[in-house]
Amino acid sequence: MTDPLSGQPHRLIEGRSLFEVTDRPLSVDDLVNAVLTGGDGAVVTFVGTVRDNNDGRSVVALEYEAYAGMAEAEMERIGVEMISKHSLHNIAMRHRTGKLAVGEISVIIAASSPHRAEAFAACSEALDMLKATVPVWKKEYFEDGEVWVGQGAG
Amino acid sequence: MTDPLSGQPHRLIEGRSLFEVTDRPLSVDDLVNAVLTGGDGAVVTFVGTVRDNNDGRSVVALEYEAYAGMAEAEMERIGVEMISKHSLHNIAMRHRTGKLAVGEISVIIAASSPHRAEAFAACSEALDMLKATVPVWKKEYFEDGEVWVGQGAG
Amino acid sequence: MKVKVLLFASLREVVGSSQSAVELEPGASVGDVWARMISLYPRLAPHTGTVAFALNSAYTNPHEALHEGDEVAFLPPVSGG
Amino acid sequence: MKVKVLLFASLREVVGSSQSAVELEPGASVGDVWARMISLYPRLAPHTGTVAFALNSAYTNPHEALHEGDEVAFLPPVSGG
Repeated sequence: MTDPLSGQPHRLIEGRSLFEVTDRPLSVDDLVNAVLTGGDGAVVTFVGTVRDNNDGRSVVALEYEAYAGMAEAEMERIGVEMISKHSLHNIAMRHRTGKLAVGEISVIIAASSPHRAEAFAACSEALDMLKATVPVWKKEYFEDGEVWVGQGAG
Repeated sequence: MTDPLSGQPHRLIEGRSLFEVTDRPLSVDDLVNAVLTGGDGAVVTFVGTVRDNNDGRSVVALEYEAYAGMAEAEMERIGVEMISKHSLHNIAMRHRTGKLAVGEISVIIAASSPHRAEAFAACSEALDMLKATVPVWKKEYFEDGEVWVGQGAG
Repeated sequence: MKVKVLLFASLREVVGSSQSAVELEPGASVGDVWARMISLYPRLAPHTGTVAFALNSAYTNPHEALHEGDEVAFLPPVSGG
Repeated sequence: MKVKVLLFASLREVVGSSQSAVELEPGASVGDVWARMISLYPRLAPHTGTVAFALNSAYTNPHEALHEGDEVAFLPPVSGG
């Protein structure tokens, strides 16, 4: 995978891309290290976790399913747009799949920038775009059942 | 140390407070875990790192000195204000002291909130307040000298 | 021609499998594949209108023409984050 | 009465030590301690105007009256983050 901006290969962290879907637990430190270069002074991260409730109903676990290849391509497309729009140094996005317990991390976005405000804006906007277009699906598990979120007919 | 809002002891992480000055390396995952409770879905963090340059001059290292007890009390005061102003679930701030190499983390702020925008705003505002009032001092090391930042007469 | 079909989440559960293949006439479109899937699995029909289409890992529209070996995916409304 | 004095960063380097103690008349203020320090270490004088004062780990003003055992700290402009 190459960087659409520079034509250079993405910097890899332990052989992993900046835009990744994985069934392994996510580490914020990993992703911060992934976007840090010597010129950065600031990294902003958004960390999404599994809540114990939704719409007043008690949630015991979440399961995430992804179209992994397309999800990584979509995250990269969003990342490239954020870098160009917000003058970021770098951005990384990682989404977890599989069954997650309450409190576990489902998604991390990390943005490094010389301008702190831009990094905050990019993290927030990237999350909005991820929720809108990246092919990942969430199933909520309750004490007495389970449901795919927002897929009424299912 | 007790929580000025609830009168309850701060939740401790491995015996450490939510507002801490330490000479040990900082971990973003540690601080995210510190502010997470089951009801949270989102944590926003700001991570400050040592840049390899400042004002066009090449920086080889930074040294941070703190009035530790007062710095922790000031960070807690800021944190309590942020919780109340931005309806956060929780906030934690940790600042490192000692000599840091380029790329090392000097400060982390983590805010959890049911409302993402509030967590972003709280992180940014807490950093501004930290920079303005928390008694920590930074010395820049160059190839050919060193200087305390913003202490002209020194 | 033969194309690969991927289904996810609730669509996958309706069909009972995440992956299948269909044989189509040359010139068939992404929408034709969806019609074929509905004829095979009528319980997919209520998803028409909310399903999104992808061709070879990128969003596309139902009129897009297919070629031998293409990978077509049917996506329920996404809910990541 | 005796109070503890803390100095940080460039102020500490001027004095050569981060901690000392001074003997003062009862009723002396935080500003009096600073004046005493300048008399002992004239190279501190240029910092008047930028130095901030803390009493027992909280910001204070130079008029604040002291008590036996108080901890007074002189803070150059902070630069954390």
